[in-house]
Amino acid sequence: MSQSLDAYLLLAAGLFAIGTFGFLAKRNAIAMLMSIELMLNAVNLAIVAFALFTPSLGAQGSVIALFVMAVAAAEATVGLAIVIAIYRNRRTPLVDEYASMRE
Amino acid sequence: MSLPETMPYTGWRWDDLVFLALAGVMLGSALLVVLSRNIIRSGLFMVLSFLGLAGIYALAGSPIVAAAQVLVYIGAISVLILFAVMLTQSKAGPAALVFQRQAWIAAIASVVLLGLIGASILLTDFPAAEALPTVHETREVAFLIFDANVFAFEVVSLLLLAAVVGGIFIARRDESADEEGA
Amino acid sequence: MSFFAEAGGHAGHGPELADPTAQLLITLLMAIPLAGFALSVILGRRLGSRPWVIAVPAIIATWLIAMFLVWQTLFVGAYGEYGITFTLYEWIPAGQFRVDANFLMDNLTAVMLIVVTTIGMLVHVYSIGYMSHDPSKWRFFAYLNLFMFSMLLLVLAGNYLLVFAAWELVGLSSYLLIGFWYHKRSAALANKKAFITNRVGDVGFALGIMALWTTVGTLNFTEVFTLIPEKVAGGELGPVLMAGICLLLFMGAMGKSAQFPLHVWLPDAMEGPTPVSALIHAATMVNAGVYLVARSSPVFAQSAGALLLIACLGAFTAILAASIALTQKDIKRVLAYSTLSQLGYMFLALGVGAWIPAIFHLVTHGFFKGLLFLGSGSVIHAVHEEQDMDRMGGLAGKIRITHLTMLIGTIAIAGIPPLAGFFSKDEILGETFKFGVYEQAFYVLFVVGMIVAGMTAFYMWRLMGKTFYGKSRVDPHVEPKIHESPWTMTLPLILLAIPSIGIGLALGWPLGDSTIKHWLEPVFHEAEVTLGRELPKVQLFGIDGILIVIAVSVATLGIVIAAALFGIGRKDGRSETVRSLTQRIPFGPALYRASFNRWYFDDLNHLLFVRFGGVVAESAAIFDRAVIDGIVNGTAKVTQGAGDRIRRIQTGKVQNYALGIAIGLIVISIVLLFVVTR
Amino acid sequence: MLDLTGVPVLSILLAVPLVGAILLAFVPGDRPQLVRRLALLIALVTFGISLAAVLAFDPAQSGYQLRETTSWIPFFGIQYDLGVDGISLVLVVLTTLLSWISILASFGPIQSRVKEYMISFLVLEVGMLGVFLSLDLFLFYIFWEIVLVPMYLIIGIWGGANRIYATVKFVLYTLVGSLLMLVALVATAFSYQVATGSWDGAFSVEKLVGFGFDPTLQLFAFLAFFLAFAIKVPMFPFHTWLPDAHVEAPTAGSVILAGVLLKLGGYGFIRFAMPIFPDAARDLAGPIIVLSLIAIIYGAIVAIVQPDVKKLIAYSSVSHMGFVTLGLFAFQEQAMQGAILQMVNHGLITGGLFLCVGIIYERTHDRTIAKMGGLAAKTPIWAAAFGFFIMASVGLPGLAGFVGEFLVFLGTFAVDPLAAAIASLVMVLGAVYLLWMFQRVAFGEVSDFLKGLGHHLTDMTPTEVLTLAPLAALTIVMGVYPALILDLITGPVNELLAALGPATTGMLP
Repeated sequence: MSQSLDAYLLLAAGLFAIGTFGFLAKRNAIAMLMSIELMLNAVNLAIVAFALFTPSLGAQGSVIALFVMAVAAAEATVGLAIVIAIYRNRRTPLVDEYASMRE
Repeated sequence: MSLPETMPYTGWRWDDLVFLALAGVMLGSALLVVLSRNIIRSGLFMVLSFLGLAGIYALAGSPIVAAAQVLVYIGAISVLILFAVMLTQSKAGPAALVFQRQAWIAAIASVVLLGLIGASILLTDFPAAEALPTVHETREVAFLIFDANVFAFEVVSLLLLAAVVGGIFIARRDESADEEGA
Repeated sequence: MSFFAEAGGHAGHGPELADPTAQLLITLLMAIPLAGFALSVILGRRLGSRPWVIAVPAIIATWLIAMFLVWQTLFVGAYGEYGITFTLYEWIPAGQFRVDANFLMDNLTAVMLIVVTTIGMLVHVYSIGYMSHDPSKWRFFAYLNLFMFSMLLLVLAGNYLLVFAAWELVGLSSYLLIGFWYHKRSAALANKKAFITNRVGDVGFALGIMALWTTVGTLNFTEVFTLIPEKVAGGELGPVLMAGICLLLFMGAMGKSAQFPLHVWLPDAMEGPTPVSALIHAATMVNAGVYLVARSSPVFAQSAGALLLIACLGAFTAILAASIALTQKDIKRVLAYSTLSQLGYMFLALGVGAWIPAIFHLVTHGFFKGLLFLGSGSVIHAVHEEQDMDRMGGLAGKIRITHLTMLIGTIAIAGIPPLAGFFSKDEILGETFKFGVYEQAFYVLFVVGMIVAGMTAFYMWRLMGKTFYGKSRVDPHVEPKIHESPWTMTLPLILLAIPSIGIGLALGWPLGDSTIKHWLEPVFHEAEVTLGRELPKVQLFGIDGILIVIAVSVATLGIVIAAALFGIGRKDGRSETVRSLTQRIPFGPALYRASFNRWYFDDLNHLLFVRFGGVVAESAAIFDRAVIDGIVNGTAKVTQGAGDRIRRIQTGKVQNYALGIAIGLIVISIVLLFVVTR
Repeated sequence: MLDLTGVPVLSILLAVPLVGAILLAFVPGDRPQLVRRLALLIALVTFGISLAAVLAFDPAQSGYQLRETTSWIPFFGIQYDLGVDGISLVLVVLTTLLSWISILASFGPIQSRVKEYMISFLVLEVGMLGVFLSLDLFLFYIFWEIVLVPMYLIIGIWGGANRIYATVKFVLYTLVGSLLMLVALVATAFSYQVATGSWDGAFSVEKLVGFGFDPTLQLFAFLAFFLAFAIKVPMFPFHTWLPDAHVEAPTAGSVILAGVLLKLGGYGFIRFAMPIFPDAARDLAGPIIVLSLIAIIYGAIVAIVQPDVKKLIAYSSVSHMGFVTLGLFAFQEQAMQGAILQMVNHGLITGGLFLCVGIIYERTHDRTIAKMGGLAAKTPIWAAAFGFFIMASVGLPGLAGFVGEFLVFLGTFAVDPLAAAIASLVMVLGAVYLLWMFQRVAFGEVSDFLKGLGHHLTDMTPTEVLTLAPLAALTIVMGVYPALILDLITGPVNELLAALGPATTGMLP
């Protein structure tokens, strides 16, 4: 099982689906960010898995995964900064009250 | 030092067992992340989920990625998120307000999505060899990062720098506004 | 240069290439006034109280050069029978359409130069005195120089497009000068009217030029004049097309020379300072149309029909303007309508093919009309800017020089021998009559011409009588201050009086073999041959003598009647008699009112173009806003309305959108997985 | 002749304002004077480079020069392909000239967000230059859209009271056209690929010209291109965005809008729509000429009664740009030369007019004709300058407007005298609306409104004179010696006519 690509991919799919649900369902902006992290991890897992079962790729998969992590870190930084900035203005972390982009 | 290749009685390989265990931990805690009504608890479960994933990486033969996972996700991002939680959680919202009204649609959509991805995974005949994953040498990864992909690496470092600066800029207290307030 | 090759090809007929000295002189002739204009504008106010220090010497220099060139051309014959030509540079090189800045100096140009530069120079000198009190007179002198430049360019230009350019520049100069006192609303309206009316004519002129180019492929005078007859002879150019080209060109002439129905601008142009009126009416602008038709004589000669129309229009303008001049009260307006009338004569002459008399009349008219206008300016100056003749009278003794010179001008324009007007007018009428052999309608035109001659004498003496003779009706406050103008104003009057007396005799004698005929014969020879209207030998004791006697009697009669009615010497006019006479004639009062109101042309124009045109423009603007823009905005509204309803879906919540994306993704994936791949 | 072999002049031409804009972003915004001067310097350098390009250009040679070609998106054969011929060179110089003049003219009027304004302007310059320089349809399209953004900002931020309405209208109008153009552009490239089996050159102007597309494709693609360009020109009945945009735009925005942006449409016809789809262009020439004639006359008539000076000039632009389309679709040498000349001249003259209006608006904060009067007495230099450009706009010979206009008339006359006769009516109408406006603004008694301004109503400052002087000088030069431009465009025009095939006589139905 640990030698089957499908297993890894299914695992990634599960993680991704959970992340999707979280992103769509949670009201708290930070919870949404967490969900995004979950989804990113799912993708990362998929990348690593593909790399493992494609010998010609060698260590490339790991490298890509590392890059994704770096970018994710950047994303988290900015995302959280935005949440904090909005929170400071609106005094709430709940996204459905951030509706001034409506008009 | 010499454990049998397979588990007694079941004939399962140890690896598989570990894999299953880790996967279970990871998925379970991930579910708890999204289902938990307490945001702090969500954060902690997320750490657990990341830990499980790191284990899977290690198991799959990518120790570097596993290490990075621990360092970056658990060490940096999770902490960051927890800090953010603490900064914004002055008044804990009522429990009823954790989920959107569309949560049940989202749940269905997620399940369908899972089904779809799963189906496509199972239906696809991947050409990759079903060989045992090989452990990649750290050395090889280093060469790839600092030699072949050094430009991308530099770009990423710039990106991180920009993110840090940007983060500070965005989250910075508007001093003039503060003075007005004071 | 194809131009010269062509010119050389018709050896003996085309002009020669100018030598360097002549080139330089011709260039200078235009460059000096232009430079004068530029300098005056640049220095502007810094010229102080004597802003004419640039403009007037510049014009005097121009005059000297012009006189030298005239002498070379007409008296020495240094430039041959057909004149000289040269190209300054290539103006518009647009593929097959090439127009050079080239110039033609032949006998016709020389004659024009005499009029333009001499009168122009005298007007400049006169303006020193006349404008001495105006605060922004530097502007005036600058404009005058520009005017001179434009006019010189016009008469020297060697192709139609350059004439057109000068044509428009003349229009600009007149615009600037008529509106010189721009703070006066009437002046601002008049200069606009002048420019726009001229533009109407220019449209025709421009189209005529285009038609010429499309038919002969060139615009150079010399080439056009050889190619057009060739094409007509070769049958490539039908009579209709030919008449079309002629009439289009003539439209331009109508505008500049103020022929009916484009005559409305000229009387209004009186709003400018009087020297401007003199310049426009006598020396420059209005002569341009006559010059153009005369210059294009080989073209016009190809279309007898167009010429007949020109003659009729000329005669009609002559009598129309004369009838208006009979009743005007404003001294300058009388002169303005008199100009119109005299221009009508010139076109009558051109139309019957009497090219030389037309130009002759242009010359003589230039001098005596310049004299009359400057004289009227002197009168107006004397009575403190009063222009109404009902508030003048009895000025003869107070401003003697002005009176005397104006008397000369009046007799000259009336056509009493041996003053200038007689010779030219008589030639026009004579040739009209004699060409009746070829075209019956000319007899009618001759009769009209005679009537106009009588009317001219009448209204001119009316002007003299009302202004100079009888009792004074001048404002008592002004009365003691009446004074003769300074020498800068009277000198030009005297200098203009001399040619008004003598130029007719000098150029027009002996009849039938005159100097001007010798000068202009080469220019018009071709046109005369084409028209084939041969002038019988002058019979002083035959038909010509009779015509002269008739003409002189008619003129004398006009003067006598006018003198009886409006006074002579100390004898006062009999205004009661005039009134009762008017009452007794059938429709008298109505006719009087119509004449006084200029046959209501201005009102008609106002109604047609200002009122009706305004309504059209206004409705177009409303149409633009309401319909065209309305459709656009309507589309926008509909879209917006639809968007407004659809917008309900847009909650503004990111997660709603994200869910939408997710569902969309799922649907697409399902379709791809289970529908497309199957 | 300047030898610039090996120097990527055109890329430098694009890079200077772009880099300049980026540099400006780093200049502190609280030093507006520095920002202004830097922007002016950048624009002047760009102008200098464009002059160098002129010197390096050899009018005797045919085809495109100063070529720079680099593969960009090789899969679709899209290239970074720059080059100029006489037509684009002239327009490039016009662009760089008007850009620095506009920037200089903005020194006074623009007081808020100077930095952002100047950056917008420089980016706008990049876009406009790119349109004129691109020889690749895709690249052209990108620059075409780039132009939109800064202009949107310039009108929307620094405009008048009703600026949002105007700028949205401007953008929507233009976008409608350009999106259709994008579709047509892609369709053309596809059909090229289908026909040749290769993407190579599917976006290259040179390859597409004379390719001979299928008539149906030609028709629809041409219509799409036509819409985009006709809106930009703007042709009747797509012109209503122009008066609004002009009225609301700041002075310099109006100058660039009238001076260069409208020319993008005309240029598009010349470079793309007509030569690539010659058959469709020929087939549709009749209706387009009719539309042009309507625009010429209608624009002039509507202009007569406009109460706002800027609106009046905007409608006069509709009328004058009608000559451009008329000249282009007459399919005749002189007419086409005249049309190109008219584009340049209109840029100079209308630029001058808008500058003049802006100068007086600076002082009065009003443009209503009815409130003016007697300005000739109050501000003589201004009145002289305004009168000068009005006369040029009326088409006075010796000034720039005349030659182009006359050549268009002439060429049209050779093809269809009736069309020329109708068009030439504008000689009168143009005089009517411009002179009437000038009379009401400059002549007569000084109006009470102006008297109320007292000594705020000063004559032009040296800086303002400096903005107008080059335009005035060029207006005279182009009128007296049009060969400067005519020599450059004669070759390209003949090539274009050769690509288009012979004219069909009697365009009018």
